[in-house]
Amino acid sequence: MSVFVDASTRLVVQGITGRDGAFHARQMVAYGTRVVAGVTPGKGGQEFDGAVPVFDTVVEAIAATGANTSVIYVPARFAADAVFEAAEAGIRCIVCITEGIPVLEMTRVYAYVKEHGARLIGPNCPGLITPGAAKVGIIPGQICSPGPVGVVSRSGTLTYEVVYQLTRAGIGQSTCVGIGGDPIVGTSFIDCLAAFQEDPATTAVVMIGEIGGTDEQQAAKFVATRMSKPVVGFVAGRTAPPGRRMGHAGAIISGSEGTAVEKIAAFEDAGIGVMQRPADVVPLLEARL
Amino acid sequence: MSVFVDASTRLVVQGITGRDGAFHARQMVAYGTRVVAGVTPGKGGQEFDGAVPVFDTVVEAIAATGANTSVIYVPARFAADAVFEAAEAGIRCIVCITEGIPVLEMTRVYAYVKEHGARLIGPNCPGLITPGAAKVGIIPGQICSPGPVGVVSRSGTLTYEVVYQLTRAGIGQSTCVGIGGDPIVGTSFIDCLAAFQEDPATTAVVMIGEIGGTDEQQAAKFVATRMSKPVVGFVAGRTAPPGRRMGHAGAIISGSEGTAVEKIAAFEDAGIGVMQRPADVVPLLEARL
Amino acid sequence: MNLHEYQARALLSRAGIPVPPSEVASTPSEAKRAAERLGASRLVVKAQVHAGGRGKAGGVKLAESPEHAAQVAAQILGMTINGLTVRRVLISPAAEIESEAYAGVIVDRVSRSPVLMVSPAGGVDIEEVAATTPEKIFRIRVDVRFGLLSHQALGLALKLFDDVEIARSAADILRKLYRAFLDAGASLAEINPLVRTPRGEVVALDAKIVVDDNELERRPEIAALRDPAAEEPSEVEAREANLTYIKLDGEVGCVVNGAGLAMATMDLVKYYGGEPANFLDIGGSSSPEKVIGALRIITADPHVKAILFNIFGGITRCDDVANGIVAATRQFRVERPIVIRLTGTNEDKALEILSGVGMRALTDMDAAVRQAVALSRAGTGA
Amino acid sequence: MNLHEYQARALLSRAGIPVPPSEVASTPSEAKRAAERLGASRLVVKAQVHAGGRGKAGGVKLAESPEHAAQVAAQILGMTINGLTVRRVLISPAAEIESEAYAGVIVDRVSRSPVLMVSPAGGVDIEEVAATTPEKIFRIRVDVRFGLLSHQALGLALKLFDDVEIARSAADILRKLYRAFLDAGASLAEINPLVRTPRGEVVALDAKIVVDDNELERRPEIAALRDPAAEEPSEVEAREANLTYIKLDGEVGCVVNGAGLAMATMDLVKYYGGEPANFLDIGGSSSPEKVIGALRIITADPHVKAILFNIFGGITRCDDVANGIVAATRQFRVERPIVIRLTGTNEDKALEILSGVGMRALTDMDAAVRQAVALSRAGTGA
Repeated sequence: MSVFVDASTRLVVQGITGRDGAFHARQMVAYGTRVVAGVTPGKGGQEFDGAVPVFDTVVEAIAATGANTSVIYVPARFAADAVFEAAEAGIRCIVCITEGIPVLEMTRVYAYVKEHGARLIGPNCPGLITPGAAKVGIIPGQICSPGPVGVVSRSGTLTYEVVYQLTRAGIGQSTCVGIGGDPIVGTSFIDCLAAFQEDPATTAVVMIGEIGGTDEQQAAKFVATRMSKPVVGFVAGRTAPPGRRMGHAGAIISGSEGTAVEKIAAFEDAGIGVMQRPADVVPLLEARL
Repeated sequence: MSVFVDASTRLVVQGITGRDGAFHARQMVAYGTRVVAGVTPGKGGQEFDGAVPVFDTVVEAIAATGANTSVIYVPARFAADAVFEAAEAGIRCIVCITEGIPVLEMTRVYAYVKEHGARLIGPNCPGLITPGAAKVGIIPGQICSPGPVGVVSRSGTLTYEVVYQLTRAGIGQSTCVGIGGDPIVGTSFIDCLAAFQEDPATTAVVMIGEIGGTDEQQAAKFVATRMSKPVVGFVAGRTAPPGRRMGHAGAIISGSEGTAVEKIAAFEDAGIGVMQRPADVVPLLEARL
Repeated sequence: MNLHEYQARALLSRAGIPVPPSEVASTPSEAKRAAERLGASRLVVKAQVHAGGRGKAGGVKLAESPEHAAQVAAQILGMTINGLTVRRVLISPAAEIESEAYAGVIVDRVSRSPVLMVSPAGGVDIEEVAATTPEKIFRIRVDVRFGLLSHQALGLALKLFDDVEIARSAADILRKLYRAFLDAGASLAEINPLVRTPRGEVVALDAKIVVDDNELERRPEIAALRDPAAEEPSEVEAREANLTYIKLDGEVGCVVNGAGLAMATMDLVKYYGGEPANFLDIGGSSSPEKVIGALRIITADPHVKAILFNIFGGITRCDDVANGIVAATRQFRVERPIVIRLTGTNEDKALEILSGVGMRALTDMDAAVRQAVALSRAGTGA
Repeated sequence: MNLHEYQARALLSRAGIPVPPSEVASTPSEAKRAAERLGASRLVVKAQVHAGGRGKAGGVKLAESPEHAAQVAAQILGMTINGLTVRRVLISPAAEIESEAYAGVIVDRVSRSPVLMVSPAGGVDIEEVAATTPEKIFRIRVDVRFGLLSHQALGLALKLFDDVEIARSAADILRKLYRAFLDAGASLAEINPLVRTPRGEVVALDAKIVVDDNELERRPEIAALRDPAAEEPSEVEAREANLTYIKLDGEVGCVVNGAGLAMATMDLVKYYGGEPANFLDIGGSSSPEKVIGALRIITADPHVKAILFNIFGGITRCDDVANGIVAATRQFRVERPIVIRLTGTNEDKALEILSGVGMRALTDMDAAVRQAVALSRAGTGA
């Protein structure tokens, strides 16, 4: 078991003929993900790597291949439209890797996706992986291993760091979800925590937050009131100055809101095991598993 | 019984302090409609005619009076917003008398009203009346009488003409609904026909259409397939030239679409008794009641 | 309100749609100078009137030189198409055409949404395409809450052009067409034909925009495009008097309150063997002034043999109408028999006012129409 | 991207919001001439820097004459506020103020919508109002599918002003503020104070707009408002090299791939008793050029005592980073110890490249950070 993606995932890659799309499509195929289709307007009828049919539109891809999940690698100025298209076509889980979508554009995208009953993960995220079953996005497969720990994070390489620590310590993962570093993302910490709480294969959760916004604070409340599984957490950006965008568009302390201090306090109040440094994940989890 | 408005109607008049609003508010009160509130921004706290409290907003009016229905008499450039406000505030039945709302504005208004689960009647309509119970709009109460015939019409005075013929012949009405003469209206013929079909107090229906659009044609199909009650119908505009807006914004033959001939043919196909002239309503109905 | 082709082209061009250069001329010599400025070896000269079928009516001609342009402009200017006199021509270089498509946006009454339609069968009447080869028309409903989405525009454009680069150009035009449609407050905006040139460009060769009259108040720059010279003078006069009036060719002048009743009255005139001379709605809250204005316009129509009032008093007060009739007959000579039907609000007062000047009124619509028809056939009886 | 007050005022003014006249000056004599042109007896001279608390820092002064304006401009120009040098002042007539309100639009992350906020307690820091008297803040979530509706704007405006006519003026400003917010691609647009004058006018006395950096590509006219002179030069250089770099005051220069890992690395420096000199993300698909650029910027910071690489290879290839480090050390003298942590994609190749030039690398993040901190404290060790 796992959350959001698994062996039943039938993936369409939007932007499969682009540089990033092609590279990661191959990585996903190599990992064993069922990449059933690609979409690039104007390239319909071609085959990617002689194996994956390419379509002009997501509607056509779904009709021909039964795709139920999409991953988006198109440039920022086309990415919002790619999400619109996937949602309109009926994709249930849309993973948007692309960074740089304007946040006002995302307000419309989010409303649209919600109306269509789809799940959006990202944008500006590394995607997600259910080790041994399906990798959708760019998380390196070799650092993951199957197991009982759910991982959810706003970050990319920091997630890899934590997952790497887990795998080296022999602690496998049920699903690792990168929810993205933008101010508006389709799937929040709470959405993932709720899914992990429901998932029988997950017995504990690692949550990796950062400065900016209040998603971690709300997640902490959710953990305190709605979760029975143990959670350990990290917050990046204790040393970040206020008012500066720390790489991620969403990683910014606005006025006095969104500091690491307040997030860590919320974690502690909620009984979440707080990692002082990434390496703490192993002892904290081992104490709880 | 009746459709859409009855003795349980608690009415708020939007634009009650305007010339038209004030005039018709008095008429409605005189008819016995429960006019519980008025709304005019900036006039909150006043009383209309010493009897009806006036509020700045519809939200306040509902909170204080339990209004469930609204009627709008504000000028065209404020009317769409008045509908938005009523729908957002939770009014269930919104009757917009105002003429002159741009049709593109109405596309947004319609979407909004629908999302909020409200019913919009109009715009550019005379409103509706359940004789003896409630009058919402501008239909002259004295020409109506209670009885078993439902009347639905795109017109104002033409409806009065038909209702007048009925009343003179001793045939009363359950509810008379003027759905409005604009290309986009909140409530269609079909919506009203369905309501009359369900209404135990209605035993027959008079439908008064006109040139423009295909609402009558669709209504005819509905009558043929979904209605057991007899329907008689009229279509105004047999002599209207194509391409001209005949007073009502919606009364226009576009290309070859929307002619009286095709509508009458649809009525005949559906077994609707076709009135050649308004006065035919009485014999046609009498043959069916 | 219909815009002229040249006005619609200007709006599309301002929206960023590629539209070939063109000029407007109202005399042959202007046409010649325009042709010289355009500097093309082949030109098209097109009548600017609010009428379809200009080509078949001889209102569109080719010219091979500026002098020739002046000649054909002289033929077209002053021509009457669908009863409308041509006062301006549009002159444009003749385009090289590889294929002709159609693109249009309308407001769809059923879905209560704008609908974007395209067809690879352009350059002909789209209604004809819809009737004969409906499979060649592709349409999408636009959700106004989100607007026309890029992939939707591209999806339609790919129905027109296989080449994805050309389809992208067309999709861009579709998005701009939709934008122009919204910005103009239009109920229809179309490009027909949308042409692909041999060089792979996509351009709008002809444009039609119909503006929703209800938008004009908040769009003065669009309202300013109205060309009263292109309309029936009596209709211009009526609009200025706040009356809704449409001139027809019959003999029974109709003055009615309410659009539906006005149509029903015209229909009943026809039913009883007469011909209505007009549609005229004096509106809901009528004043005596409106009645006077209505009578002035109707009496100015020499075809009118009898005048029929059909007033159902609701908000309209019958006494107001009666006062208007009396005042009008004092101000000018009507010289045509008037049949008056009045019922409803203040009916009694109205009858009193009318009988005070020796006029009678009926209360039954059928009786009044029958009488007016009979009078119109009898010529100038009384 | 932060806009200067004068830029934000211009955008609001273009959106139709009443903004008092003002001019920008970068010398005292320009300030004098500007004051003369404005022709007011009392003027406000305001520092134009991207910093809050300008008033408290002495960056806002009153002047009673053009000469006086020149004097206070001379005091303000060149002043340093929050580490930023004042290069321009804004000069505006001192407004007559009857009451001060606040109006702002932000993007709310929780509701994923723009939120419009107003408060009758304007002219002070809105965060302070929120903290001390939250009941004085009124807000509505704007449904982007329908936009800010008129009754919503009026409803908020009535929280600011009892008089309905004044509230209507304010509602109009709120609608235009929302429009300007959208048009600028802003993540924040605020008017503070929104002033009511004794004559009952409502005007925007100060304006702040923060633009979403992701909007700049499609809004060149907004991107052109960027003022590199108002930014840290090393950050400007980094942006031009496509690096995300933020200068801090510590001694450990950090080069990391990924924003989250970069922050975690800085935090770990601090955890082990050091101080990070910067945030620096070389991004996902790093090239050797980016590494060279990063090293160039960090070595230019005289406070840096040790340089720490923390690379977790995913898309980033460790060998690319190693090649970049080697190439950089050949191009210029780094003169600071470098601690390298590399793991993931092509880690083995990277170690080979580095050992080829006598450099070592670690695979453990904690070990690397501890070592870098120790080196930064030892001064220029090796």
